[in-house]
Amino acid sequence: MSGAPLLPFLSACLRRQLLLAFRRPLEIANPLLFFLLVVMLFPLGIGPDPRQLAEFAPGILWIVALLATLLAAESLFRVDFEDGTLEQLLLTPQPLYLSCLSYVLAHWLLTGLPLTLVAPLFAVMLQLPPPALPALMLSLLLGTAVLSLVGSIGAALTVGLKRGGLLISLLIIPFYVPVLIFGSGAVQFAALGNSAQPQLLVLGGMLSLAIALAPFAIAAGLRISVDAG
Amino acid sequence: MLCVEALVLERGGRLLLNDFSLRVSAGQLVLIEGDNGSGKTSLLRALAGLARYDHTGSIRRSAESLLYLGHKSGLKGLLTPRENLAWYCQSHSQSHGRDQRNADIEAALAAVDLVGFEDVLCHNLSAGQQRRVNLARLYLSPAPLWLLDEPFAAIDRTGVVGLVRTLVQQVERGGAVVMTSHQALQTDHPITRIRLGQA
Amino acid sequence: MWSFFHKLGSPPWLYAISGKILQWLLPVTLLLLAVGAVWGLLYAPADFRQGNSYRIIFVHVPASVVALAGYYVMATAGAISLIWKMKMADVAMRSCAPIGAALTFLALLSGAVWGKPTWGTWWIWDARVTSMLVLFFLYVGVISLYEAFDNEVAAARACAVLSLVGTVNIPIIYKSVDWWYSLHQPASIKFTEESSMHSDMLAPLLLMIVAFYCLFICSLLLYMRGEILRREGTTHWVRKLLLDAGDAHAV
Amino acid sequence: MQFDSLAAALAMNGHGGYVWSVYLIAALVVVFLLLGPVLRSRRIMLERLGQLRREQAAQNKEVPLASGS
Repeated sequence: MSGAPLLPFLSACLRRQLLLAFRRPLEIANPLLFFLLVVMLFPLGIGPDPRQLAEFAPGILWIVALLATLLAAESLFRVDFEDGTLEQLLLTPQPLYLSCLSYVLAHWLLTGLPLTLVAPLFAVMLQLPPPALPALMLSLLLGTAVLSLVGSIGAALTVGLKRGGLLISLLIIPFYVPVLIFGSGAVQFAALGNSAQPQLLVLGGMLSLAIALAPFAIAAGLRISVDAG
Repeated sequence: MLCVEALVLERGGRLLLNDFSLRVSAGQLVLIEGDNGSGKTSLLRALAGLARYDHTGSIRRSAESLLYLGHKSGLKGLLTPRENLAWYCQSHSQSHGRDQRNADIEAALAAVDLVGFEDVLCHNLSAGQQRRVNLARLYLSPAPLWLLDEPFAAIDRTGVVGLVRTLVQQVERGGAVVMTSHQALQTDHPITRIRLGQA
Repeated sequence: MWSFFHKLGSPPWLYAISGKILQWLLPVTLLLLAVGAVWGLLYAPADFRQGNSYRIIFVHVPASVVALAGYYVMATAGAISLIWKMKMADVAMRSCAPIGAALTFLALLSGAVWGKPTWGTWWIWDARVTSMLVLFFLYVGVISLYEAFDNEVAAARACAVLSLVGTVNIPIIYKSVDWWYSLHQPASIKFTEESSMHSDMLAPLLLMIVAFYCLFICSLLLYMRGEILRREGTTHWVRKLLLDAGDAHAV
Repeated sequence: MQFDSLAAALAMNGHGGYVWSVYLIAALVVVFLLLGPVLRSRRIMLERLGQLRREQAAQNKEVPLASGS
């Protein structure tokens, strides 16, 4: 018996994930609302002074995007684990690498991409200098994809645990450090009028590495979680 | 088709099976019996390859693909029966065209008496109907080996009769079925019974 | 070679051989630690810029180095456990985590105390200290993940996957933290300037690094022995061992 | 020896408090790393030994009963 051609399987998997997401449209808005809420907290916490906000804006935007992705990743496999579709997925003759990749891709399309698209709005609210906007969007575009891939590893490892909640943050945030450094670094460079190309290239490198390796770790994590559950 | 040797199965520090052996060949209908907690579900999960950590010994399957129905439905509540089954077909490598697939799904849903419910979201269906959507996989699966955990749960008498006929057909065309059930299995086909007791 | 590997997987053999190794490694470790500490504290020359406070280096650097190496030991054990399903590799991995966390903690604390006389503050976001903090969380993550699983085999597998992800990530984390630090704070005084270190300072430092490696091995073996006893508690050889020991104790 | 007296070695030109406290903490960590696992093994051994003793006692009690019946 031969496996189905890989590309149609990937697209079928992706379409299914997106269809499921669009049956609950409000949940798609959750990460964005979270993003907006936390962005609102910063001026309240550190004062409305535009210069100060402008200085902190790259860091704030990146940290909030990071937390929003992490929170969304936490529940990535939860429903599938509970209703048994995950164990059925493990039994299909398809390469698990592709299934995992499609899960992450769907997750990114529903969180990272919208975040990237609305980020300029929040950047203006935080007084980020306009020349930094392209760097902000590009760094988020690349960076949130890495965050989704790495976050999914944590989600896969903790999906079967009853007390998963905070654990995934503990496991995953250390791995987010390089993305945060180069992501916010790119925006800071651009805000000072320099080229952010080196940082974006590094982020691109991280993304390539993550695409190549993370799905294997996710697949291994899912097998372990289904086994223990 | 399935060869188990010297299987030692533990769950939560309790020994369920000790030195268990089983050989299932084509055309065999195997019924695993035992009290609650005797390890039927754990055994089936181990046979399916879903649980690998709580057993030692060898489990070999010659069949590449298998069909496993467990306690969890494996259905997405937010998808319709038709969509759920289409995904099942797509992920299990049927490469014939879309029309053929749709026709197959229609036939499978008709076989489990769900005509008219094809496009209702699964979480709006009753437990018994969801169970039947799940069982519709039996009519779509090309897998030679079926591992069924309590397939008759939440199914009425007439449904059970139809199901048993399907199982016998599967066995007669050269497949094999390993299943657990609390209900008696009424068929003329010879059944291999395996009783799990206290190890 | 293969038979050696096979032996490594056998709990009674490992238990016996680790006992023999510890018999001489433990005194050697303690001696090295004592000599290194006295040398570093009293005999190494004072640094011309930092004065005597630099003597913290003889604790801080060895602890950091071995804590980092410990993570790789843990990940290697994890990889062996994933590939060959060797139970003793699980035991080793499980035992590495608390040791590594303790050493990372020591490195962090000594870094903080060092910061006070050097920069006038208890905490400075120096590249090395920041990386150590991340490493500490990596260890804590492995320990908490292990504790969160009920099934011990699954716990070991999950931790092995996590520590392998960590091994890929650690160099990236270290490099990016270095880059970040050089960007924000052109270092006026670095903790360590290995190239310019006087050999009178380098010798005790190297001695302490060796001592900390020995300490790591000793502690690892001791932890593993306890873990082996716990897991193999019902087997014949442990019964015999315990009853013999118990009888000897009673007499 | 870099220091003239014990007092000078303890003071280390004002840095003594920091240096000695770090070495003290290091000593505590070393003790924790070596004594911790030993105490843990000891506890495990004693628990298991107690269990074994109880099993033996139970067996010894059973034997005369079995022969008497």
